[in-house]
Amino acid sequence: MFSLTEASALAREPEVAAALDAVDRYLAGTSGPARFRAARNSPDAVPDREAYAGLAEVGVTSAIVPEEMGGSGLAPGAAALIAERLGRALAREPFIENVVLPVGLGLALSSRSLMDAITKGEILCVAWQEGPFARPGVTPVATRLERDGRGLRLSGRKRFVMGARASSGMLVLAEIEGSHAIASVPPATAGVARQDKSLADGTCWSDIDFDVWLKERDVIARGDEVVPALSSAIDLANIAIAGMLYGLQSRILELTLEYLGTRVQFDQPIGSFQALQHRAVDLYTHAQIARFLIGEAVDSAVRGAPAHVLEAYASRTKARASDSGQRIAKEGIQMHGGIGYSDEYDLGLYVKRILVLSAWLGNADWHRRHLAAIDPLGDGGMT
Amino acid sequence: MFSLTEASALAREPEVAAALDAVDRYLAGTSGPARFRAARNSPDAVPDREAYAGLAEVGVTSAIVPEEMGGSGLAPGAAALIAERLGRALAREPFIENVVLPVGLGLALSSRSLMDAITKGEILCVAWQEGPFARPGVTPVATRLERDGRGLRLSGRKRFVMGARASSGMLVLAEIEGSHAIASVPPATAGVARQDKSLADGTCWSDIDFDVWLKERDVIARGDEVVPALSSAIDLANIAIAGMLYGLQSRILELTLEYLGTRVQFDQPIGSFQALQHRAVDLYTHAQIARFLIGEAVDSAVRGAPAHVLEAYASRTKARASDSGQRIAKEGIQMHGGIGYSDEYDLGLYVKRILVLSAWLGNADWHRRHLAAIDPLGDGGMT
Amino acid sequence: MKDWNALSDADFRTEIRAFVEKDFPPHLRNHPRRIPRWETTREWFLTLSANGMLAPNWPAAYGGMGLSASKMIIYFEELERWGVPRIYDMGLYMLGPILIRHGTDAQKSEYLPRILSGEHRWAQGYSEPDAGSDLASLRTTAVPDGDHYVINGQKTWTTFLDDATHMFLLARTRKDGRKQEGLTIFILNLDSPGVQRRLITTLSGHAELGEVFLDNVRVPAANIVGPLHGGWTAAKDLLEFERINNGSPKLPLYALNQLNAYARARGLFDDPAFRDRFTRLRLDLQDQYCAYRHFCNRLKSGRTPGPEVSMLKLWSTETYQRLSELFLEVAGEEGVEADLLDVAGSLSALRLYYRSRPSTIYSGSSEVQRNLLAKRVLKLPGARP
Amino acid sequence: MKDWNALSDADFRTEIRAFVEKDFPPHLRNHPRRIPRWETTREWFLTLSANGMLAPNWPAAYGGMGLSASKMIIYFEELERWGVPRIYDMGLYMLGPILIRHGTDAQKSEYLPRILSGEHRWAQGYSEPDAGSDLASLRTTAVPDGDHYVINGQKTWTTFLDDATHMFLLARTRKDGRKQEGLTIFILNLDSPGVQRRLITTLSGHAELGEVFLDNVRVPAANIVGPLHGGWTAAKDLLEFERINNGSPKLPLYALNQLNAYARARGLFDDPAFRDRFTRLRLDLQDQYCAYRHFCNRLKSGRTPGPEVSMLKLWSTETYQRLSELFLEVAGEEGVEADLLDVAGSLSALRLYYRSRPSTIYSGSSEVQRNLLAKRVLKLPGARP
Repeated sequence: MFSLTEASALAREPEVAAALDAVDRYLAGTSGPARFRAARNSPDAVPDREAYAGLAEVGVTSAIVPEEMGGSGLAPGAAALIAERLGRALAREPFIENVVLPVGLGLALSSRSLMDAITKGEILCVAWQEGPFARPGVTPVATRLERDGRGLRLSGRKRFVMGARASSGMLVLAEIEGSHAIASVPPATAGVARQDKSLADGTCWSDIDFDVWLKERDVIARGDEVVPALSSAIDLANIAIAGMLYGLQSRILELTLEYLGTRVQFDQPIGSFQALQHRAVDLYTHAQIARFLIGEAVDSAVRGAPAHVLEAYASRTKARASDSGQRIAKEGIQMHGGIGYSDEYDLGLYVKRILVLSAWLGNADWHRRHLAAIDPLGDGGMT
Repeated sequence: MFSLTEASALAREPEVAAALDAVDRYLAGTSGPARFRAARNSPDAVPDREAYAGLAEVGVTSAIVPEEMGGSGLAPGAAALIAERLGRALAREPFIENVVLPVGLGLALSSRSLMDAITKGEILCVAWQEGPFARPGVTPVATRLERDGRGLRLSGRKRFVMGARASSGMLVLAEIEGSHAIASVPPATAGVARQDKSLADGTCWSDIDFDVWLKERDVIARGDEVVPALSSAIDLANIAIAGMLYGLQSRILELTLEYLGTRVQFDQPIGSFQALQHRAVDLYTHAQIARFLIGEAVDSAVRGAPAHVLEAYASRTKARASDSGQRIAKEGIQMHGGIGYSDEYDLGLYVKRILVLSAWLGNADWHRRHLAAIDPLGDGGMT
Repeated sequence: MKDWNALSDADFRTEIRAFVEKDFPPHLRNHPRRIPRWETTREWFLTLSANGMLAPNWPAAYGGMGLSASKMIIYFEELERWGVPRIYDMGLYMLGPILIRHGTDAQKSEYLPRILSGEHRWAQGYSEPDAGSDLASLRTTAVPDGDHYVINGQKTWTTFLDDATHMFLLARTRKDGRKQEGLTIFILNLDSPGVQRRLITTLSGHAELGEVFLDNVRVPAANIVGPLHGGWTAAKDLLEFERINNGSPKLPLYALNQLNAYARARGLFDDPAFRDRFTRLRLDLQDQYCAYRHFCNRLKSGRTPGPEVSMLKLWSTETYQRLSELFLEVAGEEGVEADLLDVAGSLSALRLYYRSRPSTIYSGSSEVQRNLLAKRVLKLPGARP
Repeated sequence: MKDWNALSDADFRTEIRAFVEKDFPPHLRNHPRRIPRWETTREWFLTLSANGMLAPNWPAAYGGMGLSASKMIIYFEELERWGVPRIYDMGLYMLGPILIRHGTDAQKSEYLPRILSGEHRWAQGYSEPDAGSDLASLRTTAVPDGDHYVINGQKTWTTFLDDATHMFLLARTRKDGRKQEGLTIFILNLDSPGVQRRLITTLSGHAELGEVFLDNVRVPAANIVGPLHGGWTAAKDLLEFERINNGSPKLPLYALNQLNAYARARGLFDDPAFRDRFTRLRLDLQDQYCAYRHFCNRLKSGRTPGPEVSMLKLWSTETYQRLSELFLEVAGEEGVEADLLDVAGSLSALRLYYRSRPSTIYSGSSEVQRNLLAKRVLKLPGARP
């Protein structure tokens, strides 16, 4: 009733189905909520690295890497299907930040070296944002790459860098001579100062100050292709976030329906009260609208799909899944009553994860405004 | 449970209570819905004039005219209490347009001659608006009064003039030599072209083209006092409209609660279904918020109250009563099912009246924006 | 018969658009009535029929277009974009599919061609004065008498009654057992002796609904559709078809087009607050397409829409109403003038407000849809009905 | 005792404002905890007490301020505007009024002064694991034994439990008859043998609620408040007091002030779409004042708030939550960082989101309030509870 599988043709392709089964088997061997709870607010990168290693072992890190670059060659949309599974299981695996974003960038740049790094086990993250509500090509880039006698100097401050703590390499967007470049920076380099910020769900992102000297070969891309490539990686990440948000909210909905069926008040299961029934139906309806939309976005996210199509799907799925997720989160707490507000019960972990993922890479409001800007009347999608 | 009386101290003052009793007695002798239905879309002014005469007989036309000007001298806020009664009874009496607006203007201008005209039985209306979403002093006035050898020429087009059809005199806002004036124009004057526009509820307002020659004594006010006086008349009218909207919606709510208690489906009165109960409670809650707010506005609308206080109350009451009215109208139809959508049943008459009164003199959206402009943070009302 | 599905979606759209632009009578655009009378749309109905474009949902074998889900959406879109009014489509979208599924061969050959020719125009006889949302409580009876049944009772809130020639109705053929058992679907010729009609005027001022009084009306037993006493199941099938039809994006798309035209004419898109509200609603509509395609594909693959389809009707009709409410709000004074067409040539906010009201009441009110989903999909305990 | 009501409203406001600005410890402003621990707010509590400004709602005869409705609102406003955190106020707003109304003289002289001195800090023992919304189903029993009662059972979701010294609790003293009959209110010293506490951590990460296990706890019969077996009525009185307290504009005003500070710092008022959303919510709050004043005046005139007061709690808490949701939306990435204070020095969107969640659950969930209004005010048929 709640899985994306029925809503996506891609999910039923044998290779994809096999990959998803592998993810499920892996997740069955872990305990999502308990692990998630244990690692909350840990200042330590070890749990992140172990979780990443888990993904790598089961082939998830190279799932959407093209076969000719050493990966499984699944369509990029499969990332959202994997993310759904991770979301439902409340897995803390850093999939979007350390897999989808860097692989998405590699895909868009057709960068063999980037893919090689990933398939060989490097943990990468992407540092591109300098303030809230940003988008490459829309918000200006203040981080600069400048050449002088000593070499290339990278300076500036990136914010909200998810997955930096565990990473062994950072891909940094910078302005260079009126154009843009992506520089690869090892985190341990002198002149990199990372400040981790604890988030609602107990994960973290980082603000990072750069004042480092790089070599020419550290610049992995430059020129007009950089901004579109990065944008397309972010679009893919947002579709994957939507998948994860969907997995999280479908689990909250299940927990809530279970609770409605078992919790007795006034001598009846509370799920027999019509007012709660109708509200549960509205949550279900919102979830279904998100589900079929995400399914369509997944099926559209094939290699070579036009950038503007993915851009619209990214904003639509992110806006929709954030909205329905927050609605389900809020009502899930309310229908559970006191227990829903307690930290002992797992519900809150899902809720907080939804809050963080909704806000990261543009929240619903931002994406709706973005859609109004790129496709003012919605003609693109409708007629 | 639903009357404004408990929410307003003014309503309990003996003179006001007596006046309201007189209104109730008068209304008990008429049949609001049937009369309203019969006169719908009549192109004829006779029913309007008869209804106005009814108001005059029972003293309503001079209720808020000061005693020293020949009226009953009730506080202006009493207009909203009278309007509530008229609304509940679905009376078609042209109270706001032919009484509150012109009397309000007379009060603000301290104009003895205007009051005399009204107490002597003249039916006046106010023509000030030239386009949608207008406000004197905010939207420019295109109607002009110009002097030349032959006298004063009034030219321009007024729109949405409620109550023009039955009136024996029109008070027209015009620009004159960089300032403003109110001119009194008899409708039958050559050069006045009236086009009546049928409205949702079967009443009408008019677009009026003026190209007429006036005498100096037809200018009843001019200078800096005109715009504030007119604004204050409109503010008073909006508080009265809020009262009428409240009367209409409280009646819809009553009809709906009665229906919930009697209509049987699935072998039970539909009012026993919890989902409908909770929605009915929400309607009740919205009505109560409107009720206590309007009660406070009524009690604040005393002679000499500061203009900015009335301006804020006018926008707050109009926005609130329109919103709750439209909510109750919509849900009233839905909870009645098919019968609520039929024209035979009276519910729709109330609904349509709410639509028209909500839109007239600025709808909820407009008034909220106006509030944001005149009191951006709401500090005025709260701290 | 033309194989429409052989065209690419883009070519199909071009073809439908060209056809509508060329052959649709311009005076019918954005018609003020929710459903114009038969004489008004007859010519257009017959034009569609003559071109084999009347029944997008019927298999080609019965004279339909047999469209795929995506093409069916394009078909509706092109009609809505042009402001094409509703035709007498009850036979097309309701009786047709049920006859194709449950009808006898004789019934199929008798009725299907006459739906396409416009000779028979259908109305639906479900609701009764005391059985609106609670359909199982209906009281109209059909008692056997030789090879006929004698029908007594009253039907109400019947759309298309003004110019209908036939009605398919649900009547009680057995009184014992569960309320839902013992109901049968009959085909009724409305010219039969004992049938009386009364039209009902609605908020919009049009007599667009009606009541039918049935006084010892004799109907041949051959007019039973599906199994005797087994009408409830077929009726529910019918309701699911109806819900997928009501759940199509047609209605909110129509509203969006009207609001869009008005907003452009009035420069409302310059206002960021309006833009935000508009964008939210257009996404509600746009995202509904995905769910609608899912249910259409399900149907094409031979399955019934399933009780889940109620979510589509809820979403569609409530989005439709929200669009009409936003329209009324932004139109201000212009929104409540009773003229039929506004300056932009589109339908006025007021008409749209009226027109959208019954959509959450007819063919199973929103309350009934929510009850159904709670019980049959979410399996919540003790849920009604 | 000062006669506060003799001051004009404006003078009263000036006086309260000056007092708060001068005497409120600045480090407590916009405190990250919904309810800071006793040791944190003790000094401020005692400052209020020493100045006779602790109990705005108590009559002057008992050491309260005896404020009129309008002055009570000003009092709350001035505290909220300054970001003053919640103190240990359960004795002030809940037990105090009920003792003043139902208590014996001995109870009044024993407990009221010790509430004002901070010696006794009160918690409320209503909810139980199987009786949250369904209070009448509670299972904690009190059995007479000489001049004592022996109490067994469990209470949960208890606010203020961390530093409470006393609890007033509802227990079953008779098992036959209607569920609502046979309940009695007891005063319990939490140091009594057989009492165990366990704190519950909430979404906000604070252990702000608790459970109490009662194992053969002996309580003197003199600790019964109101009539034996007659606790339900007094408890309902108490709930009405609680609802008028929860229905005060305090909570949404607090949220509005936080959002306002953030929006100013971020220039959000330049965005018409934000301005529209903000204005809508601030009017929801502003208009609530009128209803609140009405219920306060009713109370002052000697009547109970009546079941209608549930509407105030619904409106207040739901407005509070909507404000927190708008805040979270406009704060974007900044909204989900777990730091306690944002750059504008106000409380973060996240904290406000957490803090506003339980308001629609505690002291009668929104669902229970709606049931109550449906039954007791709208008199709808067969309504629960």
